[in-house]
Amino acid sequence: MHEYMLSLQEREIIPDNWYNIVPDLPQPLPPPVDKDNEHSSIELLNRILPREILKQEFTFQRYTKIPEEVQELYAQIGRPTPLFRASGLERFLDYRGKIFIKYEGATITGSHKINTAIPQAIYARNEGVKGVVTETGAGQWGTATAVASSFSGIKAKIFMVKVSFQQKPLRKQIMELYGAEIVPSPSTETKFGRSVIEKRHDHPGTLGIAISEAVEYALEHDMRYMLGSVFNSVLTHQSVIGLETEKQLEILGEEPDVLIGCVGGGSNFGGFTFPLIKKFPEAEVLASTAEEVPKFTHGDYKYDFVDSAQTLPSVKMYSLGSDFVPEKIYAGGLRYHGAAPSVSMLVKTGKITPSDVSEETVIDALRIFARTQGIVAAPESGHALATAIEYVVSHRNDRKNIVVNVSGHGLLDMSIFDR
Amino acid sequence: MHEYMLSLQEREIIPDNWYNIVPDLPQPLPPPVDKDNEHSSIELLNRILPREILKQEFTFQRYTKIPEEVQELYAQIGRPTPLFRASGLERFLDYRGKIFIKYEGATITGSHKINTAIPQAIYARNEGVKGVVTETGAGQWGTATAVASSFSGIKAKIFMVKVSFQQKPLRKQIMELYGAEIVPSPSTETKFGRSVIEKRHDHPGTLGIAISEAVEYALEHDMRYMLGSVFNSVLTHQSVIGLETEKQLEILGEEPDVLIGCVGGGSNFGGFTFPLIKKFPEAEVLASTAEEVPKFTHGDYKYDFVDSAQTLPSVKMYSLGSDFVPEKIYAGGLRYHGAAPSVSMLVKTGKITPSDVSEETVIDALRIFARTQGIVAAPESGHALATAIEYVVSHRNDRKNIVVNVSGHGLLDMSIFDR
Amino acid sequence: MKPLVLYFTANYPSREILSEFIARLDTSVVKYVELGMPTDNPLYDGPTIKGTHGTSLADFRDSDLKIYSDLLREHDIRTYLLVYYHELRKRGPGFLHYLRDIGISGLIIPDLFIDYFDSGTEVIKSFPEGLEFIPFFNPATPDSVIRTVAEMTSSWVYYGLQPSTGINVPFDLREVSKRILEMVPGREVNFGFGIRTVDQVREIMELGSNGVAIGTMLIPMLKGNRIDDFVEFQEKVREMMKVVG
Amino acid sequence: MKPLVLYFTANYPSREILSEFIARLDTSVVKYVELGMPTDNPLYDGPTIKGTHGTSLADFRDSDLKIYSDLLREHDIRTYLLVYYHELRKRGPGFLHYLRDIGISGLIIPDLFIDYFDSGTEVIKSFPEGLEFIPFFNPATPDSVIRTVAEMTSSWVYYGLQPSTGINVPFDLREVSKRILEMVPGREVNFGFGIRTVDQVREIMELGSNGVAIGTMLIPMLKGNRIDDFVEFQEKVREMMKVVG
Ligand SMILES: Cc1ncc(COP(=O)(O)O)c(C=O)c1O
Ligand SMILES: Cc1ncc(COP(=O)(O)O)c(C=O)c1O
Repeated sequence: MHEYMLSLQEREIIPDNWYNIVPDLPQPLPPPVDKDNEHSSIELLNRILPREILKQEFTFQRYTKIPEEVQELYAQIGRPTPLFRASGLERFLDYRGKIFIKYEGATITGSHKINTAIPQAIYARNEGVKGVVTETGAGQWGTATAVASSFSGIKAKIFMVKVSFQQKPLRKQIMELYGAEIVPSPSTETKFGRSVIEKRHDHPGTLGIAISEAVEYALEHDMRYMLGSVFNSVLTHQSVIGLETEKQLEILGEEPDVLIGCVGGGSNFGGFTFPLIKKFPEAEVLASTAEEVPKFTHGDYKYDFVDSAQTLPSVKMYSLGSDFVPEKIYAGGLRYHGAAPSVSMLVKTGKITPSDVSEETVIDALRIFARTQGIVAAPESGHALATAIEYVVSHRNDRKNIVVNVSGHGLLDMSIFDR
Repeated sequence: MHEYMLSLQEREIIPDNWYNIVPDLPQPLPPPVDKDNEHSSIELLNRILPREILKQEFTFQRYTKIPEEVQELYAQIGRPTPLFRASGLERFLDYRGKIFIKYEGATITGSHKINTAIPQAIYARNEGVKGVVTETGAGQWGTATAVASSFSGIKAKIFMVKVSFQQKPLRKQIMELYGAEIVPSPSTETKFGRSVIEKRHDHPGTLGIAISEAVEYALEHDMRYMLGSVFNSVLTHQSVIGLETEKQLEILGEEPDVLIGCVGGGSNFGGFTFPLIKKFPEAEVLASTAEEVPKFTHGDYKYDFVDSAQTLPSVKMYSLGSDFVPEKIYAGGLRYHGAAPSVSMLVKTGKITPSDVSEETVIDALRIFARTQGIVAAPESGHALATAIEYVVSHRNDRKNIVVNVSGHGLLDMSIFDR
Repeated sequence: MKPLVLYFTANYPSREILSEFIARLDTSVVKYVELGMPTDNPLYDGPTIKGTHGTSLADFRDSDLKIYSDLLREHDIRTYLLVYYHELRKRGPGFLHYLRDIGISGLIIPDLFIDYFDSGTEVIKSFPEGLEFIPFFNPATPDSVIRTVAEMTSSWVYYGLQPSTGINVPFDLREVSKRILEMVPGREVNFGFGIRTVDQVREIMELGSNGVAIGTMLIPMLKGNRIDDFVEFQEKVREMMKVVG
Repeated sequence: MKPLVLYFTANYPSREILSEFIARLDTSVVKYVELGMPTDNPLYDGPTIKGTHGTSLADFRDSDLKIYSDLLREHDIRTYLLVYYHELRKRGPGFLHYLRDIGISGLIIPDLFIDYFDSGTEVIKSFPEGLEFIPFFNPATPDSVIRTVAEMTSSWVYYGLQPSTGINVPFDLREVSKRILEMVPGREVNFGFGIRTVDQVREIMELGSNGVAIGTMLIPMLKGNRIDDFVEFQEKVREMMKVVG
């Protein structure tokens, strides 16, 4: 019976502590650095992040207690998320090993982003500010921010890349439904936005511009800025994914041989794999990225800016350059030019194996997953599925336990199947 | 800790048997009857329904064993669905009783419809037919049918009301993604469809026409027709909702005082409330319907056709007339002119209290639920939430346990917030 | 034990032919006759029997019932009237007395507990001494209704195997008969609806039934005035009963 | 116990002023001096110290280091050089010998295990007798790295409380110091980065530290040539140490 169990939805599976991989990395994590000697973007973090986030960002501590309130909200948003055996997919692939899916699409906002939005909003509220600000492109992060701030009883202001604002009315709608204020970026609400608009009246916006606007707005209005990915603290919060998986696998009596996830900024990937890498150091770890954004295979491991507007600090990571613009946008969450420093380091040291997949393969994988498991996965997560399918096909005779993190559902992104 | 538990996702909560209320009704259930002496639409059922469905449709047995395969698929689609305490909503309403939500939106297709689609598809497949046919309006039922047939390894052909086909491309896309063939109705694939088109080239279609096409197609191609609601067998399958709720409440150590659900054809409502009515005969039971489709308060309790094209038999139910066309369509699933005979009878005998709610109230309720619980509920389910909120407001000082069935999520229906 | 309860719609296909059929009843297998009173709205009958009502209604008079009941009394076979409550109500309370007086043993009222549930027990109480109310149940009848009505009556019980005649829903005969036999222990139960073959008759009898009602199956014989087929059918049942015992 | 490890960027704000400051060192509280070798890319320094590198680099020559080390030797204070690995590499292996010979006691190389991790242990092994490699750790240094480097060395340990100077991340001093003291038992540990007040110095000393490095806090005094403030600061520390003991 356990074989088909979609989940063990017991409250006890939600961990009491987040896990931070930094003290367990094989090498010291290069710290964030400033662009120049004049403006400290690191100092900036002091002013826009909740103190608690700043602390977690740089802590050497392996375990950080998850506040009771956050644990309760985790339960409210659907944690623990299901871990289930993908029997339909196994049958379809005629695989004699086992494929397990950790499904973050089962949270109420449909992706893992809520795992970090909640603690960030709670920490901000605890500092007495009236609201939080952030940017969003595809909309997943904005949605998570909207819900988390609604739960925390504070306002959310979200700068949404103008072209997404126009092309993704559903996303805008859902964020407003959750009570957030959505502003197309570039906007006239910030100095930076106005300067952009002055130069080009119909500027479609970029994530970099939106970040700059959000940061400026936070500074000017004594609000806190919410970090969507890349930062250590975010990966630490996301460790709830891997920690749950660890307990769920234990209940199933299974150990993972292969771990697979997709990498945008690296938060769902790190959150999923890190606790499992610690527990099962022998496991193979595959990081799936889009062929159009081949950061690990074609990027450099170097200090580069977190954002194209160079508002936030530089970190050492695999990067295609902070001014990199991929051609296609079918998986908005994977467009990011770099990847979290810890994930990058483990790619560099060979612990994590990168895998670039093509749009075609991804769409096939999404279709297969929908028909065999009934789930419409997010395009981003489709990469992880494509990599998993490729792995199975090329390791037909191994009987491995493959665990795949499916970071979100794709119900609001189905236009990709139009092509 | 139990207070915030989103769900007890243990496999054991999925029941072994469905519950059929017919033998426990206070009066005999009037059987379906034919339109005239010439064509027996009841005989027609013999030819288009799987035998097992026909048997369940008319059985006196309280309990029907859920086949092992169906139980396993139930687990795969996310059963048991969560039962959770809506603490955010309670706080917002300043209610000192408890509000519990049974959340069918957590299934992979986003509504309860999958609960009956699975057994129907499995029974059809067991008869060796190559496929199933059905109609869909809003698309929830078509989606459930598509997934269930994909799981069963048979084809699904879905006649989709043409105007919905045009206005809901997302729904069409998702059904196709699941491998179903979608045909806008009226179509040229059936005699009936052709006759409609001949009379009016640009006919927008109706659910009645789509049913007639689906039935004709099933007959002509030796396929089986899938029943979306209204029929006893469907309510029996949906009893999985109430049976799970019963076990989950027991684990929480709670008993329900008030049960609330929305009524389209009555399947989620009956499936949710009937097992609980049996166990807790003292509970108040409220059936929420749209003010625009006030079947219980303005309809007659009489024999009326199941479908406007009069293809299927008549049943005795509250009905606004099978030719009733509501003005607005913001909650497609509640447009139906009648309600399942068993539900209708219990409204007639006073066991179930009807409650009509306005569009405005529903949209407010959906907003409140989104902001307090983070869930975008389906417009249909918004009615149940609106009724629950009204109940709380008018019973402020009672400390009751209110259990609300939220039949689906509304991620694909967010345009209603545009108005 | 005589197994058969035969259903005829009064006057179908004509007074003459129906009378001839009755004349050829085999009293060693036929226990009762259930006489359908024609109506313009035989809601709960299947399509075949529905058709006979139309034909018969045209020149039907209530007094026709006496013709058949007299004939049947000659054979020592009791006559039960299957009558829709809407027909009964039209005629008022005196009609029940009239029916008893012309020799009708009891009434089966298929729509009473379905469409007139609230009047049901009152109607039972209004029955005159000497006229039985025959409980009519089927798989869709709730347990509570079976218990209540069974308590108010002491006659035999009519149990429809199908929700409506003419429809052919698959069911597990064993389970279906077990249910009613356990719910009304000691009562005579005759099963009806949807019985099409002599084999089915045997099967039902073997499961402990006290009798089997046959209706739809006879209509083509009546319609075609194939009285020999009718006789042959009764013979087959007789043969079969020798085996069942 | 002398608590202070003072950081100066060589030649900042000028040879003269820095020399005057060194002349006024209070040897009862100053244990070591950490001398920063100017570089065009002081990646892991905070904005204030970064600024000093620019100023100093212009007319800096390696031989300037000898001026300060000579001055400090007069006070009986050991000099440690804080030098980025990219500067070291530019100069080749002879440079280490040179440094030892001019009286530098040891080297702190902040970027070595971050940007040149693979060369790290080789660099340690290449140190000549008489020149110490001072392990430089911070909260972000993984346990395994601390263990490896600590095993290869026997000098005191520099532990940065912040991931980078100038940044002001909140941390729990007790936990942070506990970690390193437990990981390198018996070793002298001096804490640095982000210490801004005498109170903080006391706090750190009370938690069992062997010393506290002060850098950013001195820059404005140096820049403004406010030597009296510098003297006063040292006095305050001396007072404070009487209490701490
Ligand atoms: C569903 C989903 N998966 C993955 C990602 C990639 O982000 P990360 O790598 O930080 O998990 C995103 C980002 O928007 C996303 O929405
Ligand atoms: C989400 C949802 N709820 C409720 C209904 C109403 O149907 P029923 O009354 O049969 O549950 C529908 C029908 O489409 C639906 O999609």
